[in-house]
Amino acid sequence: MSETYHYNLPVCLPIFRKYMENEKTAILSFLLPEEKSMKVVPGQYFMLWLPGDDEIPIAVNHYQKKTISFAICGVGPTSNAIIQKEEKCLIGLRGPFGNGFNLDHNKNVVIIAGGIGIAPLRFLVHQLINNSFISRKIILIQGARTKTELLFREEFEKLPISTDFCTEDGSYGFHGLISEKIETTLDNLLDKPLNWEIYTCGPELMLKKILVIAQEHSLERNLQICLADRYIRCGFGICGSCFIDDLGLSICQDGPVFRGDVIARVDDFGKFGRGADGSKYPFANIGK
Amino acid sequence: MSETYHYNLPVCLPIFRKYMENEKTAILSFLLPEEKSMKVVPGQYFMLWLPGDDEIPIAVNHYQKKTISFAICGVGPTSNAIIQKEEKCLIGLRGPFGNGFNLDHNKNVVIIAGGIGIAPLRFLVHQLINNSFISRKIILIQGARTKTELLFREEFEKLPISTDFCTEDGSYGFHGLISEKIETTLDNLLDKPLNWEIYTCGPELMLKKILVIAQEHSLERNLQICLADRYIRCGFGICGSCFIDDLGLSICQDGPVFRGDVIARVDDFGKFGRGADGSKYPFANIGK
Amino acid sequence: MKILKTTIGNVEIRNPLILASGILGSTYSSLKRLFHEGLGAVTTKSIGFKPRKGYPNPSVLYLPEIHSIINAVGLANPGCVKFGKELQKIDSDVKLIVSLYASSPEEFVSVIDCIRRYNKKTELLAFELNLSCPHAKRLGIAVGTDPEIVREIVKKVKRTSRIPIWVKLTPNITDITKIGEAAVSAGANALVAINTVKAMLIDIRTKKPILGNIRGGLSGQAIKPVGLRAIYDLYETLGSKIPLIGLGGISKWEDVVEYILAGACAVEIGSAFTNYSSPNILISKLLKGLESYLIHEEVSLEELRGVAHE
Amino acid sequence: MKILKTTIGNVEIRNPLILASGILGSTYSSLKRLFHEGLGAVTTKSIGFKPRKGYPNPSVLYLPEIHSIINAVGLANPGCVKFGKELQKIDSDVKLIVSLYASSPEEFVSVIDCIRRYNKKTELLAFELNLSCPHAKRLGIAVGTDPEIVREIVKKVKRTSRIPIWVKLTPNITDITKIGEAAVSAGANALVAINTVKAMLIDIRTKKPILGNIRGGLSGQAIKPVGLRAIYDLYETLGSKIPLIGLGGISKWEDVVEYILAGACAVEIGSAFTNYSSPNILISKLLKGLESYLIHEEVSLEELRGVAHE
Ligand SMILES: Cc1cc2nc3c(=O)[nH]c(=O)nc-3n(C[C@H](O)[C@H](O)[C@H](O)COP(=O)(O)OP(=O)(O)OC[C@H]3O[C@@H](n4cnc5c(N)ncnc54)[C@H](O)[C@@H]3O)c2cc1C
Ligand SMILES: Cc1cc2nc3c(=O)[nH]c(=O)nc-3n(C[C@H](O)[C@H](O)[C@H](O)COP(=O)(O)OP(=O)(O)OC[C@H]3O[C@@H](n4cnc5c(N)ncnc54)[C@H](O)[C@@H]3O)c2cc1C
Ligand SMILES: Cc1cc2nc3c(=O)[nH]c(=O)nc-3n(C[C@H](O)[C@H](O)[C@H](O)COP(=O)(O)O)c2cc1C
Ligand SMILES: Cc1cc2nc3c(=O)[nH]c(=O)nc-3n(C[C@H](O)[C@H](O)[C@H](O)COP(=O)(O)O)c2cc1C
Ligand code: FES
Ligand code: FES
Repeated sequence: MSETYHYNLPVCLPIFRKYMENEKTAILSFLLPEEKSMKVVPGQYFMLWLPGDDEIPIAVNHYQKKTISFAICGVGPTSNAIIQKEEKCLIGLRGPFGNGFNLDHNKNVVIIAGGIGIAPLRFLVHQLINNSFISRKIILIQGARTKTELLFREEFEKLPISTDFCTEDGSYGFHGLISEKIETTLDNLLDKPLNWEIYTCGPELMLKKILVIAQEHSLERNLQICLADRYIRCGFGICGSCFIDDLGLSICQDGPVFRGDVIARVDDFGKFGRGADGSKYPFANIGK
Repeated sequence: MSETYHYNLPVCLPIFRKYMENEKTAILSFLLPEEKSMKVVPGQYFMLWLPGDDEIPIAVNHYQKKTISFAICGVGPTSNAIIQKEEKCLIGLRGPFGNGFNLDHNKNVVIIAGGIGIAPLRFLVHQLINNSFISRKIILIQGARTKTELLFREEFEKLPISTDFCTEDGSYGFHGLISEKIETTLDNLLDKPLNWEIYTCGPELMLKKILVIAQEHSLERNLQICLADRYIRCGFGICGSCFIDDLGLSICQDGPVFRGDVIARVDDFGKFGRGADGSKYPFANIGK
Repeated sequence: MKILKTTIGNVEIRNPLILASGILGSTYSSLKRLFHEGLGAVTTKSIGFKPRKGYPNPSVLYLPEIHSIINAVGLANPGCVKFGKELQKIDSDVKLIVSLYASSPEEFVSVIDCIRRYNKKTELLAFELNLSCPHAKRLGIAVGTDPEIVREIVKKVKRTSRIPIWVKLTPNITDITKIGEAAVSAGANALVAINTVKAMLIDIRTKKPILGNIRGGLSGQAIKPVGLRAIYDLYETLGSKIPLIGLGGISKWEDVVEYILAGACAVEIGSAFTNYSSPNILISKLLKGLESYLIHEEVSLEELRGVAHE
Repeated sequence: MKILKTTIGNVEIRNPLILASGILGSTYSSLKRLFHEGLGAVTTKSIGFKPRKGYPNPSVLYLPEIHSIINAVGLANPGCVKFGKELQKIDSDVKLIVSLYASSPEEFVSVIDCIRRYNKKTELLAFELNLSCPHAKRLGIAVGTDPEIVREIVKKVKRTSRIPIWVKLTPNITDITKIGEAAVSAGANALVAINTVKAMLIDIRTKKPILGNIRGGLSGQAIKPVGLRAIYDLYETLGSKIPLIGLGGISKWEDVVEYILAGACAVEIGSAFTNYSSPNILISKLLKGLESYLIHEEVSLEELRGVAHE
């Protein structure tokens, strides 16, 4: 970690560009000042510090040359305070942290995003398109509550990928839950299932359903799940705040991306989170 | 300093070989345990720690492959305690420290050693013989009180160099002080004086005389003087114990080797030393 | 690796390496994992009477230049009721030390009672008292900086618990041996030193302290010479009768040896787990190095203890 | 570099960087050189009443992993008579602080009187009182750890000397602000913090402590977060009226800024000179960095002071 170029302490940079994707989601971008460019893998995250307030984990949403972007959805005090900041405001960046997605294969790809779970997957989509020397199918299945929450939809529709949208209120695309959509899509698509790699991020209850579906298709080893509903403190695997039962793996360093076969052995997956005080709370009771 | 391979803390090694060159001078050698070999320049020194006692600066007397040797003359409590140690005893080595001799030229060479001042010059002689791709004259003028103090004399007599010995009691070679010897030698030898590089180490009063002679021949810039009569504490230029007036240079890091033109500007040279308490004492009053 | 067997008072563990409190050990799974990856014993995060969220983030930062960590976690913990229950899930072969904090003697007793009530299953090696909490009645002073309070805490706690009581000392004090003496005179079964060293960081762009709590504590390689000296001083004052557990900046097997030579029977490891993809890499490096040293020097751990004082 | 001008109480120096006591400054030539290489002022090695050889070597060791030094020089110095004379050789343009140590208020007064008697020539910026010496009458306690003794020392010394009195504080204490308050209430003109942190090292082959004196003090990058916190705490307790001079581990211009934001008016630099072939390389890096920062942030040093408390 210390060998490669990496921010161990928050580096405070002015917000370079800001726009709202919808009324509660802001895209913030920053110019990294260094000479050399930082190595960042999709699925990795930064700790974003709002000086004098708090610090929260946010996935890298886009990174090219020296511009790094984050998509932040206001759900609580800190995320809401950050999205209210304007250009030139200083935000601290600490990272990148965590184990990102593995892109080292030639398979076709299904990407499944639920709500703000699209944040790390946007970076993934662009990396898959730009860094592939092979031609492969990329299918993006994106779900949200309503049309305005289908973040980056117009951008995706212009990319050389198949897109498939669904909304809970039917305001765009398929009318229903993303898990219903996936089931049928996978059934139809996966003629040679092992030729497919599946990437997903979203609410943990959704991820849990996707794991079950993948298991039914014996595809759990082809499934890469990014957890993003969890409390992170240190980011580098030392404080123990983010460890998940029963395997005793950390989200912050061993994750946030796990293979389906590993996450299948995690009792807490989709069931319990742990708050800042380390006590468990059931996922079912809270909704984003 | 920290980049290259270097002992910052004393590394305790067993004495590998020990023999007495005369009744008060021991040659101790050690095997360095590391894989890579350490870069050591003649004139550089180590701090030799006698655990539980004290630590003193000692020039590198020989270094080849992984064997490093020191010639230690018993003059006070610590040096006497060290020369009484036997093989397998642990001695701490910290270093190499200091600015060594510059060997980066093709000139002929005069080496002038007084007493234990031969210690760093033995390593220099071997380096000059082994690492020269050119043929050049090497003249060694070695002086001591008496024959037994002409350390390594038999070894030098076998080397492809001219040797010239003198003793104060006339027991070997020229009968008289080394400074008298040098004056005539230089007068005779130095037909093209700028083709000669002069190296010297020994009691500071002798070095002072050599500087004067060199200045008379306008050779002070060709003169490299190694000081070895001084109190050293840290070895890396931080504690201030070894700074010399009036230039404010350190012996331990800027030295112990200085060019004649630099040392000529040092008021204290050949006049005053500083003890462990930082107070000055005149060199004239003490003799080794 | 029989030669690594270590005795701390009446308890025996398979090797002298113990997980330090607050590092990785917030959950039953991570404690279990760390033990199974080779440590001699594991210490939990410090547990208090009530749940505590701790301080806002950033609260744990790595300082690569000095291989150290600055933290102000602020004793985040789920409280003794929930944690007592959680402990039941740990297999009984795991050698477990429960770290506790409180701001008065009475509260320490309550936390111990509570843990014992909710955790009937797991046998504990010891309770480790973290005395860094501010004192309930005497504003602004940490309980661990006043010998009188320490004596009272240890006395009360000893009356409650038959499980050995280890007292963890802070280095942020004029004379650590005074607190050590107080704890021992009151019946402490072992002393643990050191906790983190008072520290802080400021961001020069926003001109604000970086830690959510402003102030924090330094751990890791920077404090090794500090912890070592604490153990040396404690051993010199208290002699070999009271077991000492050394910690602070241990990252190499050589550090473990230094602590034992200074007077420790065992050591705890914390910040050094930073930058290891898996804890067992560090643990096995330490154990192997230690074992070879003992074989090479033909000496046992017990014989090695305190030798630097000879 | 006018913007680097710094005021400490009533004295003004060209920039806020001061040489720390015990680093390089044992001789008139090195003090002169360090000033001419760009520092705002230079502090001498601590001088006592009688000459002192200090402890046996090794007494100063570099720890590269943490860019730090451990030392137990033991206040080696030629005594106030010889050193007073030596000071006369320093040109009067050199801004000089003389550091002193003693083990009682009376002895401090004697050392000051002696320095003034033998050095009629050089005007001093201040006397810096190093309070790390063991107390003459109260065995084993350093004079700087007891607020009463500190108050007495400063009072006596202030009566003797019209030259400003700076008091240098040790971090090896439960509450550094108590000593700071005592010094200020007795009339100290500035506080300097911190001195080295208690530490030691052991050699695992010979199994002996490495420092000649066994125990020593840690300085350098490892203690930067510790010194920074001391200044922050002092500023918070004492406010902006009393000048604070920060030191401990400063090696980059960013560190200087952190100390000023924490509440320092000026800083001292010690261990950071390690590994520089010439001190001016470090000094000019620090000055340039500091200057660009002030220009970029459009702020003066005075405005910057203590901003981290806002
Ligand atoms: C690896 C990773 C990557 C992430 N990437 C992104 C991203 O790219 N974009 C993004 O918008 N978000 C992302 N998140 C989520 C983001 O970090 C959180 O939304 C943020 O921390 C919320 O902080 P807050 O202070 O605003 O709200 P908080 O008050 O901390 O909580 C937000 C929500 O979490 C629930 N919650 C938290 N703790 C508890 C508890 N103890 N009991 C019950 N409910 C609880 C609450 O219901 C609340 O609605 C990511 C998270 C992780 C772990
Ligand atoms: C760079 C360097 C390289 C060296 N290389 C060698 C070497 O290769 N071999 C070798 O034998 N020696 C070498 N020396 C000298 C060696 O370091 C000393 O002889 C040694 O430190 C003496 O230590 P001691 O404890 O034995 O005696 P000490 O008691 O320290 O003193 C030895 C002698 O120095 C004189 N002296 C010291 N301090 C004072 C004082 N304050 N007032 C008056 N007189 C004083 C005394 O007269 C005494 O005879 C070197 C020194 C230096 C600086
Ligand atoms: C993130 C973090 C959290 C800590 N939490 C606790 C704690 O809850 N209780 C405690 O007694 N010590 C705690 N400590 C201190 C450690 O147990 C240990 O005393 C200190 O880190 C020094 O050891 P090290 O240098 O090996 O890390 C914590 C340290 C860190 C870095
Ligand atoms: C070798 C050495 C000698 C020192 N001698 C003294 C001294 O005589 N008087 C004093 O007040 N401080 C002395 N100090 C402490 C420094 O002045 C300073 O407080 C400490 O080193 C922290 O600063 P730094 O981290 O920049 O070195 C000494 C430090 C070192 C490393
Ligand atoms: S957040 Fe600290 S271990 Fe993961
Ligand atoms: S011996 Fe310390 S500066 Fe030279």
